[in-house]
Amino acid sequence: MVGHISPKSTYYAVFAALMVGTAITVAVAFVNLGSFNFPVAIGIAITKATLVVLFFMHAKYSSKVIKLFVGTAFFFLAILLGMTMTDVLSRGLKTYPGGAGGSGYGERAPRVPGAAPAASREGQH
Amino acid sequence: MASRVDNLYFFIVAVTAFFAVVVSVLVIVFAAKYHTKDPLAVGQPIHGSMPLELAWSIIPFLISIVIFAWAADVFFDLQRPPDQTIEIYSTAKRWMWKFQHLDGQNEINELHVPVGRAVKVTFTSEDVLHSMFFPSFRVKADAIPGRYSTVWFTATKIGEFHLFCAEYCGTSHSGMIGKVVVMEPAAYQTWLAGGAGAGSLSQRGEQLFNDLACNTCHRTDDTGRGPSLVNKFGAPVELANGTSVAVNEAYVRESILTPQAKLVAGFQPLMPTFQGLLSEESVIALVEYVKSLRTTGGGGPRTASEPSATAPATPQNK
Amino acid sequence: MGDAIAVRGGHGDAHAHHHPDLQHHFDTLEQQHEAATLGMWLFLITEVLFFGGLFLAYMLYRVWYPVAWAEASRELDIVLGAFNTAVLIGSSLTMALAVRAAQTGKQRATVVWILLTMALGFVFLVVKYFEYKEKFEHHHVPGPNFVFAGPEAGPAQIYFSLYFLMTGLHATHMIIGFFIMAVIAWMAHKKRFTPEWYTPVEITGLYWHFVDIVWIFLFPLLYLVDRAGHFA
Amino acid sequence: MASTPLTYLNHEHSVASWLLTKDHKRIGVMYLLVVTLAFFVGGLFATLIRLELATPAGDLLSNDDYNKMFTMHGVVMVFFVLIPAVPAILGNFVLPLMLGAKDVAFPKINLLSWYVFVIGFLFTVYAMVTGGVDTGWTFYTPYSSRASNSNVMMTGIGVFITGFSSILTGLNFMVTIHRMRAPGLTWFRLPLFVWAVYATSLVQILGTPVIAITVLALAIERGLHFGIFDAALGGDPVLFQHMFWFYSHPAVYIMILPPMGAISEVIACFSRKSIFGYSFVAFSSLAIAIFGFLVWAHHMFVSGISVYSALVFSFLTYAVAIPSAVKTFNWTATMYKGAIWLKAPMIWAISFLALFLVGGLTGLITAALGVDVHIHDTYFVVAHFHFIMVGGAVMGFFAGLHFWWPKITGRMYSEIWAKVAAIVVLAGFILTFGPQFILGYLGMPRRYHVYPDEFQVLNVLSSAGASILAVGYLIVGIYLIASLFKGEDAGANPWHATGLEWTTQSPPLPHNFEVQPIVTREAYEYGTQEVTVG
Repeated sequence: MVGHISPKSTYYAVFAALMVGTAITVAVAFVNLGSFNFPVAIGIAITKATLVVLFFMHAKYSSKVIKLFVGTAFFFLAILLGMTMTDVLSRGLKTYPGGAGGSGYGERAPRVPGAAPAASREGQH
Repeated sequence: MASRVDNLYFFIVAVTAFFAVVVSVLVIVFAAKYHTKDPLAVGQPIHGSMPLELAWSIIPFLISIVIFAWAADVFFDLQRPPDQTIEIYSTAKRWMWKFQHLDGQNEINELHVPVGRAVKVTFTSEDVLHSMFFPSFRVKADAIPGRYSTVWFTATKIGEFHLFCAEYCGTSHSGMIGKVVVMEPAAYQTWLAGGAGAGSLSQRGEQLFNDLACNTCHRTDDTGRGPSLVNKFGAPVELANGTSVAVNEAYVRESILTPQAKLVAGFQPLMPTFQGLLSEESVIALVEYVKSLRTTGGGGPRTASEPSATAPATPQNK
Repeated sequence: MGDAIAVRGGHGDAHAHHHPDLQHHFDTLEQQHEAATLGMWLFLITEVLFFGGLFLAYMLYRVWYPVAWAEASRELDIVLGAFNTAVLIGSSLTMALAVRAAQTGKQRATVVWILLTMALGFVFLVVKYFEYKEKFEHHHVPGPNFVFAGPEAGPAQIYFSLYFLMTGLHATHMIIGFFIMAVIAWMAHKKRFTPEWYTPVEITGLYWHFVDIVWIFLFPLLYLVDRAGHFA
Repeated sequence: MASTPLTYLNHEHSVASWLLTKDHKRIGVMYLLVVTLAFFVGGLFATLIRLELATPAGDLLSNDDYNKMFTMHGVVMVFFVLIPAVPAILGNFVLPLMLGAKDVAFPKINLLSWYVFVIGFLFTVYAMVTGGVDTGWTFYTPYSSRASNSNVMMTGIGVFITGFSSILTGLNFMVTIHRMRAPGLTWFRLPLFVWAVYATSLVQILGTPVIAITVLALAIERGLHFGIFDAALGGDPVLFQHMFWFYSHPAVYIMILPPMGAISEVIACFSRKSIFGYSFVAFSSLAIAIFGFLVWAHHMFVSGISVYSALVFSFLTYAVAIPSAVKTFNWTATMYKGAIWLKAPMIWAISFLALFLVGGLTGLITAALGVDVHIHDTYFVVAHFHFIMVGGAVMGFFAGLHFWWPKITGRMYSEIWAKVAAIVVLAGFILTFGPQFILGYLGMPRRYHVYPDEFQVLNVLSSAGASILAVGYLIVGIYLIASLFKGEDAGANPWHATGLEWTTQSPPLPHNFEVQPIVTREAYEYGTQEVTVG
């Protein structure tokens, strides 16, 4: 039943890569990349996590079922995060020209000055 | 709108009833026709049929697309108030609905509206979630603390109709009910004129504005320590952090309660917070006052009767 | 079931000479090992989604309140955070080597690597203790006594709520892992593991690596928000 | 047959032999006992609710007590009856038998699940007897975190703990199905119940941790005054709803998928032919489990989510309706040219079909955006989900229970009474929940203690139906218990069914099979040869 036995050098190499990744992520955090700081930090974290999963956790040498399940976990995590954010990020969007945004909640789109309602009020005077 | 919702509803009921009847009849017919008392009898070895599987996957899907599209169309119109509405504000609180009319009337658990005119209610909650539900007008939206929600409707019949709280809110949830009184336009005008001793909503807001000394910084010209608020509502404004934001009810509310969250460009973060010092109703009065500060369209307080003088009543049941 | 079901082997003689660690309802050690690792992976899937709920809250509020996130994050000590990251990665290495030692039948090495892993885990928790202590002293613990200067106090309190929930749950997982490893080390000491059967070491390893992965994400998310001063 | 053959029931007798058992069959029976108790408790709350609603005024209970009644009814029924009913009772009992395995993959963890479940239940019961909880089973913030002064914490802890039971059971079954199948039992020879349990386990594993963290966050917000959903700090109460429904919508599939699996077994058996479209029924279970995770915000169309998001979730909801429709059509087609043997399990299955049909189709109405604005949080929704959860899940559970009861106990129940009970339950159910659709469309909101007079007639009908329903359930309890003492010996395979569980004696041996079964044929091959053994 002996599973895959990786050489020790593999583990040391992965460890080194993880430490380098940590150093890079700290260093990059002090560089102003504008809105790219967050994606870069997450990208490095995902790379590091992938190394751990593949080599320390032997997923690379495991059965297809286990690989499938690892994928499943992150797929459903992505659904949880992604589909909730579709709501959160689109709440402020306007639903029609010049009108209320969202479903009438929170943010609203600007009313264009001089558009129909204002003009009609002018006619009052 | 109510009849559009009903039409859609009865359409879906008809479609689903059709499928329910077909399946039920088939089950009963099969059970009767192939019924046996011999426990060793064996049915015909039928394993399936690809054309049938495809048919009963694709046809229901197409039908549900039709339902989806129709329902989405109705939904968007339910979310979209017409340009000309009577604006009413409301605050939900355990366990009552407080309404503020532009002309200055306040009501609790009762809402007077004229027949045949679109009414838009903008509301928030002071405590927990509530939900403003007018079953007769087929509209509902949750009242959420810290946010403004809206519903709109056009009453087509004179009479009294239910107002319910539809989101569970504790002990007297089922007592958080009220009625909508739909009146003839003339009677409505009389009612409006009846109770406005304290002045209009924006006048009350102006009073607060002066009492709280907002006017020492927010002047009518740009000489104050804060930005002038004239003509600001409805337009985008540049913020100190370089972005811009639309000045709407939510933004005005946020700027009163947490002034430094979205600071206008060119101004110092000097304004104190009014979090916890103002009731939601006072905030609404201030919001309405800021809305009224405009030079186009005459300025001055808006009233419920104003739009009707210039715009035709909203067409019903479009 | 007539000819449908044939008799396979003697169920009885399979039991006659089986491995002492083979449970009765499995046919082979291999099947038992595969079942255990698959079970552990499934458990880790639930863990991903368990922390996932907090990541969701984190993501939403970070999008809404970038300034509060930037300001509150600067209250954390980046040196301690980075040090702990290195410690935990190191413990993952020692854990991987412990599994390898068990695979190759080196009993003493297994014990030593597990003890080393526990030691590193302990160091992590000690550092975490001092970080928490500092938060208490600065009134950065959410609740009635929370103090945070400036207009971002509200969202900053949400940040610290998430900080304590995320790191607290992570630390809880570490403490549980610490005790599991103590048992495993004792079993290894008693020479319970062989190259044929080292399943407990392997699944403990999977668990510990997962704890490491969670921290690999928590570190940049909590400590490294806007250190460059974009939202300063 | 020997006068007293060795069975899993009689090989040991002590209480400890039950409480420390690792036998999946005994654990299944122990779940049956606890769930029955919980069903009784939840039913008691339901009775009080329906009694109160017989009149418009709040004359039986105080408003706070009423609020606690519907909350505790929901909590008990959802977390302690519907979610464990079919997977933990029937799944535990028959799954290893169907696979030709000696036990589940992790028997100790299986026992642990039961204890975790009982501990969670005890916490919840403790919360109830020390004052109850009044947040609604949905625990919406900020009411649950700030306003309610009932036992929210204790109930939350109970639900949190029970969640782990559900996770461990799902995990156990999933590994069992992957690793413990008998030789020759390939994926496409599996009984459809196994497919359904597999899909359910997937939902349990992926969904339950999210409710666990949600409830935990809520408890910490309430207990330690953290702020995660707190609007006063700038938090989003709607986030709680997202997280809650990410689990709680798929949880509906935890409740309904295994009964669907049981129905597939029953309909194939009593039509005496292969299920129509085996692979479609099998994959529709997986499709429901996966698509079920994409639709949760249809509970939130008026909760303040964006209209675009609502659009997406509504569309996906229609997509998930299709696999359920496919199942229903396949069941109907299975009966075509069958040799239909109308025994009690089949009567229950047909009742399931009728009620599930209504429940599923009214789902199309609630998923329609424009209509849902009106019917959301009204009795229409209450009726809809009771048709799914009681009409579907509980009827399906009873169909399965009647099907496997002879296997579990080795005894036959009264056939006549079982049919009578099915009809009584069906009639009582329709009378209880049918009027609620109308009530809902007329605008009666849910969770109302007092209501306007005009709704009384329909409410009285509903309460009358509930009393018939209660009688129906009592009849079931009586004849099933009576069968234990007076029931005829069932024999190994009273229904002449296919499936490995019918090849061993009833009740089964302690280790299930005399010899390790090897499978050489497809599922539901009626007619190729007679399948009775012993």
